[in-house]
Amino acid sequence: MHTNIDKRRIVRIEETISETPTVKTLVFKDDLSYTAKPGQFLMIWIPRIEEIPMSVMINSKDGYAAVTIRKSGIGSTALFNRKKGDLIGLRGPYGNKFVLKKSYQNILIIGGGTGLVPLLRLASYACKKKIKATIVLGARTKREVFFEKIARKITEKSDSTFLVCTDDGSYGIKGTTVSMMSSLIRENIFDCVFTCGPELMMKGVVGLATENSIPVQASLERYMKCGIGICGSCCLDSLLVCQDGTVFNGRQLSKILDFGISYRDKDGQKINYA
Amino acid sequence: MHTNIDKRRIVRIEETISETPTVKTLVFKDDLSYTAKPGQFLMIWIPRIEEIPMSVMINSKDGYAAVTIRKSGIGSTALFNRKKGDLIGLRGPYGNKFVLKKSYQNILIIGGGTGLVPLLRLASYACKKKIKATIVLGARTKREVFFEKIARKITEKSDSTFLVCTDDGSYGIKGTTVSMMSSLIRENIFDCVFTCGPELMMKGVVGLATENSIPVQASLERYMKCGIGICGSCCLDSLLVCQDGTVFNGRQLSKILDFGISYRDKDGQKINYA
Amino acid sequence: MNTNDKNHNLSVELGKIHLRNPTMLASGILGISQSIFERLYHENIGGIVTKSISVNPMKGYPNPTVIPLGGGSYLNAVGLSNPGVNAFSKELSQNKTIPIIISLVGSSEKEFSKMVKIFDTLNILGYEINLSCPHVSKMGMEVGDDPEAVNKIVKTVRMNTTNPISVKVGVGSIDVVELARVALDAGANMITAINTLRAMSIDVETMMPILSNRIGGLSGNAIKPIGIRCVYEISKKLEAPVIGCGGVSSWKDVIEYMIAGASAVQIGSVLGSTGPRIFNQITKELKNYVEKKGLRNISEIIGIAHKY
Amino acid sequence: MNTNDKNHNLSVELGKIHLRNPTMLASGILGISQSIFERLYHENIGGIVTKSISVNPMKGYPNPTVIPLGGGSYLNAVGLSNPGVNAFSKELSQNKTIPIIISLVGSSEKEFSKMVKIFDTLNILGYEINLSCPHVSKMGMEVGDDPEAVNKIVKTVRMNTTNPISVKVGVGSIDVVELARVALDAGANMITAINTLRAMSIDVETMMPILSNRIGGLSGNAIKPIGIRCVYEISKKLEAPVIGCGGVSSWKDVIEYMIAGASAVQIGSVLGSTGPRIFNQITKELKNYVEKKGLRNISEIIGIAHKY
Ligand SMILES: Cc1cc2nc3c(=O)[nH]c(=O)nc-3n(C[C@H](O)[C@H](O)[C@H](O)COP(=O)(O)OP(=O)(O)OC[C@H]3O[C@@H](n4cnc5c(N)ncnc54)[C@H](O)[C@@H]3O)c2cc1C
Ligand SMILES: Cc1cc2nc3c(=O)[nH]c(=O)nc-3n(C[C@H](O)[C@H](O)[C@H](O)COP(=O)(O)OP(=O)(O)OC[C@H]3O[C@@H](n4cnc5c(N)ncnc54)[C@H](O)[C@@H]3O)c2cc1C
Ligand SMILES: Cc1cc2nc3c(=O)[nH]c(=O)nc-3n(C[C@H](O)[C@H](O)[C@H](O)COP(=O)(O)O)c2cc1C
Ligand SMILES: Cc1cc2nc3c(=O)[nH]c(=O)nc-3n(C[C@H](O)[C@H](O)[C@H](O)COP(=O)(O)O)c2cc1C
Ligand code: FES
Ligand code: FES
Repeated sequence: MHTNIDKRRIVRIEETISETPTVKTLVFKDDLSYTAKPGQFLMIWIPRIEEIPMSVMINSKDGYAAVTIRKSGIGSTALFNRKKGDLIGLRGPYGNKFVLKKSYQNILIIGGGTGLVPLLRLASYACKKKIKATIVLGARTKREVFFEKIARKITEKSDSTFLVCTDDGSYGIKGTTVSMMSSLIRENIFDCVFTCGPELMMKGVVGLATENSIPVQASLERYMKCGIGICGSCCLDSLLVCQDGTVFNGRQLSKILDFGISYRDKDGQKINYA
Repeated sequence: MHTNIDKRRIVRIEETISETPTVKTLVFKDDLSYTAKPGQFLMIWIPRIEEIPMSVMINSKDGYAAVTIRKSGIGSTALFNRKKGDLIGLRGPYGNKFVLKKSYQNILIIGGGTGLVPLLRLASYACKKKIKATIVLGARTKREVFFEKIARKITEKSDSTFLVCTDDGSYGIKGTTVSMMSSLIRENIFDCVFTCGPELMMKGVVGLATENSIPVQASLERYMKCGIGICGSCCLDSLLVCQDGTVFNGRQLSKILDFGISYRDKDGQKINYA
Repeated sequence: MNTNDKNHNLSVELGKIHLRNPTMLASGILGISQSIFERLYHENIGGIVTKSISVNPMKGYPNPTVIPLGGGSYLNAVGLSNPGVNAFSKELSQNKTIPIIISLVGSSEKEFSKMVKIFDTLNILGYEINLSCPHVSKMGMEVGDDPEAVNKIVKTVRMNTTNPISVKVGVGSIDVVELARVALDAGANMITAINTLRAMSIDVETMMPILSNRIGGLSGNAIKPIGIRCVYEISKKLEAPVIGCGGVSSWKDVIEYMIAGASAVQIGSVLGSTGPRIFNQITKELKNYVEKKGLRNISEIIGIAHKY
Repeated sequence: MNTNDKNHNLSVELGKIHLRNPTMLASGILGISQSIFERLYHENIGGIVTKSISVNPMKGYPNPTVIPLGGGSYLNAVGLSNPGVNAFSKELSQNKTIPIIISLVGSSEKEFSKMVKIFDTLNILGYEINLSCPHVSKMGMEVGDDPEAVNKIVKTVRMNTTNPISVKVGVGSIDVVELARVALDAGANMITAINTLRAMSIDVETMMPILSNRIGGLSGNAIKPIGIRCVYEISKKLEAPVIGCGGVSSWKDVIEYMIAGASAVQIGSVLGSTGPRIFNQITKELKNYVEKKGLRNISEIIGIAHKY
């Protein structure tokens, strides 16, 4: 077992799971990733192509972990296309984590897309700790729903629940995650809301939680080069997403002017969210 | 407490003890030296002047150690002249150690001059372990006898004995260490002989022990630069005195062609002992 | 300067530049955001050098661009990614009190003069010219290896500003003292030494170079003894403030650089293991040191090793 | 070469020199005693480079001459202490089978030709010319920084021997690839890269430089990424065997150097923590590697990183 998270490990992809036509999970053996905390991420090296941050996905086998990739640009597509037996490099896990306070009994977990990756790890921990979790998975449409099986498996032997909603109503409940949350918080008292997904979705979730005085934690994404607090590319106001985050609480988020408004491009210029 | 022996510690000289007009003991606080094993040495830095190897001398205070210097050339004279409150640097302790086997019950310790330094540490360990030690201190003449008090203190509450011999008979028994040893081994059965001092004296001691099939261990000196097995200046045939030694046993010594014959100068040329 | 200051004076002077303490942020480290600069200032930093800025925005190289090598050493080939002079002058436009030095990089005299004209309208302390980035062609080291180019660029910047100028030198293909001499002769006020050293890391399993650019710059612990040597040599031979840089990770390293001849010290890679609070911590420890040694001001130790 | 060797072939060829495996002793490490060379040979070393020898015996600098810096890095300024050509040729006079390369250092062409004439009568594999010792004036680096001097010295040695010649280059004040090119053009057969880098360490407590010579050469872990880069660049641009050196402490480092383009690898500082048995250990591990990777000979991986 490696004790230095910075040390690059070269691992073999042992299994690939196709989640949707554009989302794939790659399973590998790595002790450090296996014990990653929910919210932590790896820097994944696709040799001679890219290195990109990826949240650590849970895997049921001891000593194993995974990443779930949505194919997008050069790096993520190259990773998406890796096959069983291919080699990739890892360093990390880096970053802080979602905090499950001892007092929590009933939590709400809201995720969109691959944002569910760290949340499933969180949900699995919560269920093991006998915390009741309501997990909401939001997607635009049925084709984009994935992780349903694994989420059901996590929740099945607990009093937790798993809900799916789609914007177009093609699967699960019709509505956005924010509208789902709206109705859930009317009927339940949650100790904390946890969210990860598209930033504008998180902005809505955080806003609603704050208005209703519910503690909230969100895992954010920014462009990352180093992943360890050196290069500054992930800066979000005065915070570094890689080192101070990726998980921020409602109090921190309320002070971050850029949250849901703008991010920095590869050259460090600020770009507004559409 | 420093755990890395290579790390240079700067220590203050807390006490100086004049042993003879040309031999002085400097006491300082250093945990690593305090726990040095008998036979180990320090590299002592006299800032901007020299760095020289010195055996670790015992000191009665917890956490303290000392070095005992015979003034000779530039480095040792500068060290000799250091006063209470002055700073010196240390690294080490380095080297292997005298081995006290569990089976040993009766040992002979033969030292000359500052060669007694590692032997006193050994004697002190032996007495604590209830091994009977006969300590012989050899000197040319009365003025050169030192460490008597400390040796008596080590042996006083045990059945060990301390003997002094001088070549000219001006103090203690008249005779050389080798002639003393000769008569001692006739009357006693020693499990092992330990020696440190001038190389020609050790050559005699080792020779006599070997002839009489008594196990023997000798701590040797050679010119040292690095003290850690890099520079090669301390080489003695194929052995490195700093890393493989300074303590060698009779079997090793019998194969070392240079033992008692020649040493290497600062430039690496072989010089024969006078 | 109040030498009776009970808090022990850590302030240092770099020619016309006054810093409240000798700790500075090295260029390229967290250096593109005014909010981060403010956070660092709250962490008691003495001065801040921004990321090297070019006329046009630069995306830099694909990742991997930064590799932790272990043991506190790092390899990077970021490719000078930066938002460019316009976006960056906007970023700093609200700056009032943060002691900022802008690092400049470019490939022609014209580029430098253009940037200086724009940045000179801001509240800044001065400039650092990066002539020593070891892994971007036609910028950085290739310029830094050509004394004539160095002379021209420094002269151009000098003609366009009255702000203090530091030139950052590295260990490359010309002698570091010579390079510093050329820079000072051309009008620089001080020298920053050193930048990263050209280096490389190859993965044994895949047999492939790790950095996308293959070759990058070595920083952190590994290069400290080289940085100390350069500061010692430059400060011994030339008359100008020297800013030490390379492998500083504790107050002891700051002191070692100052004893070697540095008037201030830049800190970079170590933030990868400590975060920004390292500045607060080191400043506190420097205060203890000054107190213990009974110094009136920390600058009393600058270059003291030259005596021995 | 028997490629069907069940023991997996670790042998490498450096031009005319055949080594049973790519591990070599770096110059200056334990390198003045035939008995030690024999011990190292029993530890399965591939080849041995002696300490740099000069015409006259040299005492070198006073101690401290070697400083362990921690983290596997070292600083030294031994001052090229050596017994001189006469004593050393006597030392090696009985050598029959130990694969020895003699390192030469000098300040004039005459000195080199004198030494080569004497050493050529011994059983040796060849010479390494040390043009890169960073801390002895008028020998080593100051010569190495002057391409004209390098050209003359190498030509002189070439004229006086038919034995293979390697030139050891360092990172100093001229580009390492250029220096290597000059050496090869003048008749060298191969290049050793790299020597130590000029560096310094100052004690914070006493404020004094530690080495008696103040400035010395950095070796060990710290310099490995720089050595890898130099080997990569030299082997990519020039057609000659390159011997890698700098910071090797495990079989992985040997492989990394070979992938970068080295045909053999010298090992030095690490002996300070492992002793001579490191050669036996690394050789065993290299065998495992060759087996695991299914190579017929380890030399198949030389320079493979150039493909990427
Ligand atoms: C902490 C963290 C965790 C993440 N977890 C996951 C995950 O589990 N699954 C998943 O599919 N994606 C995840 N991402 C996003 C993922 O890193 C990017 O989608 C990926 O880097 C895109 O690479 P590319 O070369 O394909 O993109 P490009 O074509 O280069 O760019 C496409 C988009 O991806 C973003 N991007 C590119 N490179 C990076 C980078 N180095 N860091 C951050 N964003 C980048 C760009 O900002 C751009 O918006 C995570 C990002 C972060 C910061
Ligand atoms: C393992 C070891 C333990 C020692 N322990 C003691 C001790 O406890 N007390 C004591 O007084 N002496 C001890 N010595 C000897 C001591 O190191 C030398 O007397 C001292 O280094 C002389 O330094 P100098 O500058 O005064 O000598 P110089 O004037 O330079 O030379 C005088 C003599 O000292 C020897 N010498 C010089 N430098 C060194 C060096 N770096 N390493 C070894 N020998 C050197 C020379 O070979 C020469 O014969 C020990 C030596 C070794 C190797
Ligand atoms: C990720 C990274 C980016 C850097 N970018 C720049 C840069 O843009 N301009 C510059 O002059 N130096 C740059 N450097 C070099 C640093 O400013 C500094 O000289 C070097 O890292 C040595 O200091 P350190 O050991 O404290 O990191 C960069 C260093 C790192 C690690
Ligand atoms: C104590 C010491 C002495 C050295 N003496 C020489 C020398 O005489 N000639 C030489 O070419 N290199 C000399 N070197 C440099 C080494 O041969 C080698 O190039 C350098 O140490 C880097 O390798 P390493 O990191 O494995 O030690 C010496 C290095 C050390 C540490
Ligand atoms: S990714 Fe480099 S500081 Fe966060
Ligand atoms: S003193 Fe350097 S090898 Fe022993």
